[in-house]
Amino acid sequence: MIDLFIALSPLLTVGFGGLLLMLAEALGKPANNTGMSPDGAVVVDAGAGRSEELGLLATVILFSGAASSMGVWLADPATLGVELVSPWLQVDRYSLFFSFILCISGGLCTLLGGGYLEEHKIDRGEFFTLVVFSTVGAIALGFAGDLLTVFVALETMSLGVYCMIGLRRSSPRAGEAALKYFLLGSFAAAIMMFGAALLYAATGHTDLAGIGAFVGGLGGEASGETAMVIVGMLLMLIGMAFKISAVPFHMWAPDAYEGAPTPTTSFMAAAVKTAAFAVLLRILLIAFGDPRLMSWGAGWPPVMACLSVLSMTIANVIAGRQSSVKRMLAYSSISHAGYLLMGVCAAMRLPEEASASVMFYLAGYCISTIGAFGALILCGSRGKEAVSYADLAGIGRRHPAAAAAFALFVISLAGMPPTAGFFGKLYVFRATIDAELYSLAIIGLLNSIVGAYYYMKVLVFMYMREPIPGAPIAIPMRSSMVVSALIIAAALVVAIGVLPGALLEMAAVAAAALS
Amino acid sequence: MNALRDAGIEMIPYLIAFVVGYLMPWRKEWFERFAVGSVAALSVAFVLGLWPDKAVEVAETRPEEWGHLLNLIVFLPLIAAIAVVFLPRQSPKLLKQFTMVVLGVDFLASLALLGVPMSEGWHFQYVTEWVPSLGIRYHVAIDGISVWLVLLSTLSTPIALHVSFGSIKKRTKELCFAFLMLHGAMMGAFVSLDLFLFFVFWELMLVPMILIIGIWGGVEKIKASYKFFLYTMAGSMMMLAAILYMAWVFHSIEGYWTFDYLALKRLVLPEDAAFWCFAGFALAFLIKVPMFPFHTWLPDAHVQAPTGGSIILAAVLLKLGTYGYIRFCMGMFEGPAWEASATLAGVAVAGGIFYGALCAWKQSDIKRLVAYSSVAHLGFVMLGLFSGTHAGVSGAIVQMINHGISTGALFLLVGVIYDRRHTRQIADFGGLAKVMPVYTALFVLVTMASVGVPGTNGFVGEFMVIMGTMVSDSLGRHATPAAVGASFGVILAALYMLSMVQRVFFGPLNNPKNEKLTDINSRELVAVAPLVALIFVFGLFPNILLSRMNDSVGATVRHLAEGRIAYEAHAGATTAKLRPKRGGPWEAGHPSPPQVADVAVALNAGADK
Amino acid sequence: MLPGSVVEHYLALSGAIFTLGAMGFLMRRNVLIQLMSIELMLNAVNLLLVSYNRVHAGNMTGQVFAFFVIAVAAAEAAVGLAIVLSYFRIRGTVQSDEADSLRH
Amino acid sequence: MTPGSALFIVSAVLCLAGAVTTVVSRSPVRAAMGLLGTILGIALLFLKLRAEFLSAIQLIVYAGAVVVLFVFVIMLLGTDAGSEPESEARSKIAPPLAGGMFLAFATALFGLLGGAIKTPTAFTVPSPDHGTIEAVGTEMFQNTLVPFELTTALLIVAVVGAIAVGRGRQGQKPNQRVIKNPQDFYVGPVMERDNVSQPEPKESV
Repeated sequence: MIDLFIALSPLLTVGFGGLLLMLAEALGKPANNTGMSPDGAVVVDAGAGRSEELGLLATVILFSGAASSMGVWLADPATLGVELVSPWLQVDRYSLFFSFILCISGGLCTLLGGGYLEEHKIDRGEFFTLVVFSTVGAIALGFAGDLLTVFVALETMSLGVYCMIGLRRSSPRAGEAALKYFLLGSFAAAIMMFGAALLYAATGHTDLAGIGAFVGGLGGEASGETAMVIVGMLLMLIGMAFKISAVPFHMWAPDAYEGAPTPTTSFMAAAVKTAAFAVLLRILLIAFGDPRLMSWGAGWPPVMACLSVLSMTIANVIAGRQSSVKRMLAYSSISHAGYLLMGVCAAMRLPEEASASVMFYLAGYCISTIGAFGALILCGSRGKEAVSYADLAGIGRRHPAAAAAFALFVISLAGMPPTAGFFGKLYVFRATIDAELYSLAIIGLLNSIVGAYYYMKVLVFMYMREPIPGAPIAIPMRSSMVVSALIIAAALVVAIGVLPGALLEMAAVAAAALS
Repeated sequence: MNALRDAGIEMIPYLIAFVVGYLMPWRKEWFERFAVGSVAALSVAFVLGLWPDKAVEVAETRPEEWGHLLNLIVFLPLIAAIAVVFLPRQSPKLLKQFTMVVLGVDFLASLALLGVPMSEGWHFQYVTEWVPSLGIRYHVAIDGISVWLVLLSTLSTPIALHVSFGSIKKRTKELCFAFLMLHGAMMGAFVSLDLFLFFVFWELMLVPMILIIGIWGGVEKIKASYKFFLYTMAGSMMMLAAILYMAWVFHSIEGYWTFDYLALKRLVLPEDAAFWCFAGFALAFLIKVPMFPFHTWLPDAHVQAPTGGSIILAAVLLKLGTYGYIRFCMGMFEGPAWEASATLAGVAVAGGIFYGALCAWKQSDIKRLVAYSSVAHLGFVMLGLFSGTHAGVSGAIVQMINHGISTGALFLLVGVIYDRRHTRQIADFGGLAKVMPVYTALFVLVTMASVGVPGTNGFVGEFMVIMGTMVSDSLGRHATPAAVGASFGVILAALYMLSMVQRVFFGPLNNPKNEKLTDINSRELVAVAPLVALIFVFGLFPNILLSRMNDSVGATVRHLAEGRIAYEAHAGATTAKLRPKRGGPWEAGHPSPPQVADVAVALNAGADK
Repeated sequence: MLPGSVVEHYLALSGAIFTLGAMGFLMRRNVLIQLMSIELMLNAVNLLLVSYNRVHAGNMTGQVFAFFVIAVAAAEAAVGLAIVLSYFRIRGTVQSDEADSLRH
Repeated sequence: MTPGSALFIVSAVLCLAGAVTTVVSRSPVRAAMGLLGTILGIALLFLKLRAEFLSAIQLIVYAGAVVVLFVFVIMLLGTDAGSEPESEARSKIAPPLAGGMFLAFATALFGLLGGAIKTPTAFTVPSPDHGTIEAVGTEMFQNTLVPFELTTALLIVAVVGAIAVGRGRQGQKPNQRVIKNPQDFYVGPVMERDNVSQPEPKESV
């Protein structure tokens, strides 16, 4: 039994840490920061004005979650009596890899939040509780081996994110973003649940392995069960496509990303997407891993290929035309979903190599995108966020360190050496080519040229343009927490970019645990 | 006691990193310095801990060559670039001195490469594992071809930077960073024998170069840097696809991953695949050269770039395209390269030599004129390569070096008058010989070299290219027309260069603004002197170049012919095959299959136990 | 076949409710009604789960699943209404197509 | 017609009528009542499907909590919130288009399903305790304990989040500063060109 607790320690650490955080928030000094609500009542926010210490505590909690994931990884989860929680939670190296990435991403986001919330006067402790519990949901999503757990975990993660967006209650944009994201997110969840219900109806199973076994046992001829499985799968995929914001189910993403407080945006772009890909790969390979469903004929690969091509192309084209950097990064994250889906497609022929490539890509992408948003945070201050390209003009001289960090992360997102993004892209493209999906790979490569254009635009504005004299510009903020998040992220991006061997091998081992 | 001593020895890298970090003149407080030092030590620990420990034995080590020399040449600038980030931007003098010292050391180190005769086979080879699970190795070596390009770069970069320090006063820190990074990346690209490593360095050059164009460039700098970036990116993406495809084919035949040039060179692909892979590589290199339809980025980039950037661009960066064509296109796709050479030679003559020359003639901007003359000169280089003969290829390489020297010098000299007059229009000048006699003399000299007057270096290369083209097998019946066309190109070059010189330096001094111009100063003279000296050295004693490259060129031409025969014997096949190992010095360092084919499988097997 | 005697009738009914809910979500612009449409869709899911639990009657998976769906739906409704409330306070409307300030 | 069939027909009509009401009615209150109808119909069907416990839960949680919450919010916003005619919608084409597309999509899917199902599936005879509180409770606390425990996290998030978002407006306005001279914030040596207005580089902020 104690083994089991050790095996589940990433989840438990973060979960109980979250409770601890709530206690710290409630029992700490009363807020020194009161505001008046419209009807004159004094509104006291729990944990207000203490975002630095709470943020630090949340970061410690999440990083210890990452550490315990590593610990369980090294201890070999298979020996830890995990069959007790199977199939609800599959504690294997696949899920531990994801819980590691998710905890690191969450920890970086809370670090960003610690600096951001105070600077922009929304320093409220709930943010950190929400991040921590959303991360619990995300980790559980990575662990989930049963549709039931998938839903509970997915909703835990999503509800937290909806609220994190709406946290800035005075801002109409944040309210709108929260509303849009909430509506479309719940709609997607409902569609996915209907798909899951159909799968249950056809197979009588909710655990992924059981569904997979049932599908494998289906006869060749068209039967009611086959049709129900296919329709259920389609509805599930549509729901997942919403969560990973693949075109044409991406409408919510740019608005939600732009309206949300930037630390939330980075959490959405990194952790939510990573967790969604974790569960997507597991569902596709375990439940729909039957060769008949992994074919171009009737299975999921053509759907994924369409989503991938659409996501890359449309998002890249639109991203190039944005005037807001935050929105550009939102579209860029959609296009990255496209590259990742390309790797998912390749899993039809090479499950292990392709899923390893997707996992590696996700690790690099998470860190780079959080770093990019973090650098964007650092470029603004005191209610004036740096959002547009014009705000970045001359940052290379106003705040060289922020500009250098931003440049590094943007280069990583563009997939150029010596960064993590480069190896991620290389690995995904290699998997695609190995799976003989040449045209998909060529489309991807052409897209990365288009992508390079708008990433370079950031460099151009930071280093080559000057702000218009007299125009209101965003003053770079000072925050040791944001800076430390950037230092960690930059170190990781460069380390993975120069010596990717260790992480590559981890991804390969984790992917092997999936099948 | 012994254990203590060993531990002490192991601590040395960390201690050095800590001390260097601590001494960085960045912050004043001791604890900030301490933190920087600790971070430096930690990063060393990180690198040492993550580096795969399975070093590969090089097949044949030459006792007289120091294996780490190339590593030093490549990584000294790169590490220095990182160090520049931590130097204070408030003291430009320190930055300049630091950078110049690093580049000087790099140049001296590269001179040591001349210390050994460039006999058959790879020299100064160094191989180690980099990313074992993807089969990526760190494999560097030089031969008689790349040694000259390395030397050309180590010479050009300090000159370009010296010139830049004269004219650029703002943002010195970024300038030093960009130049060091660019230099290291170029060095790396010239010496890599692992396709992946080559690609990494190839991409690494991009960002510093666009920074150089975009930050310190002219009015249209941003457009020019976009253009440069997107063109290069487009080419390199296609090259990446081809590299990945070839690695995969090799894996499916041999069962292990490698990106090694020597291994992938052995692949004989079926016709379609070979053509598309060749096209992917050729596109990347021809854009970089640049050859006719893809040359449109070059005039913009040259005109907008600061003088130092133009020198680097002309002298070294373009050479990466031609070098890549020799090494990778001709080295790995002998069949398609042979088949395409007649067509491409036609393009090189008509689109490069003729069209470039005619465009140059029409220009009113001196720098633009020189840029188009580059297109014409590189047409010669490409023609020599397409000829596939010993004389043609040697001539092309000689011409590469010469173009680097003489066009670099031309850009430098154009920069000199631009700094004084802030215009480059030919019409704004006239009769400069009267006020700037030394400058005029130098300019005329360099023009002579560029035109290819006998006795200067330009003559040797062009002559050999034309000779080689004349007898070329690969061009077949197109050989003679191509050679004749190229000869006309030489005449055209004389026409446009000399008419420019005539209009700028001779005739009446009728623009009053030009009357006060000062002659070339000592800083500029120091920069241009080595180039002018080299013009004569290589013009009078071309054997310095030819003797060292002889064996390598011979091997290139020989392998090209052999590979074509293997390719034609394989015609009609639908699957790829692997040519047997040739053996001998040119395959020293060929990767061997790892103990267990797939690392993931190996690790899994370990996990199951 | 009498109505309700085979499970396909339930499938059809549940599909109809689901489709109605989804169309309501897509066609209406009142956020409250969109939320209610989502609740309809979730109810369709529940019906499907519970009815097919009578086909796969060996265990109670379907019913337990439906129980969790109800729990999730309740939590979602609470959060959703909080967001709607907050949005209404700022904008004074619950029309979702007026939420367009982000595009400009 | 057996009593069971009659019950199915009645509940099905109730469900569909409720759903249609929800979807088409202008007034949110009426829509909420429609939702209530659907919920009641489904609770009846649950009874017929031998899911007594779920039927009760459906009534308690959905009818008793969710719908009441809706009505409560509608009252809080004012009964006419959102009930004004929707004619001022920004785009008249997009909603019907989306709805029509979904209808076509759903028709295709369910048509596919209906076409593929050749023989109807009859219900199996369940064990006597199918759907009782004991059976569901046993299942839930023995087999599905893990998701059940996960639900705690869900509920915590929902509570914290709903409070965080739904509470009153925040008081402060962001303090914004307009900077006239960007050169104030430059680090490092300021070049002649920048120096026109400002002789000395200053610390930023």
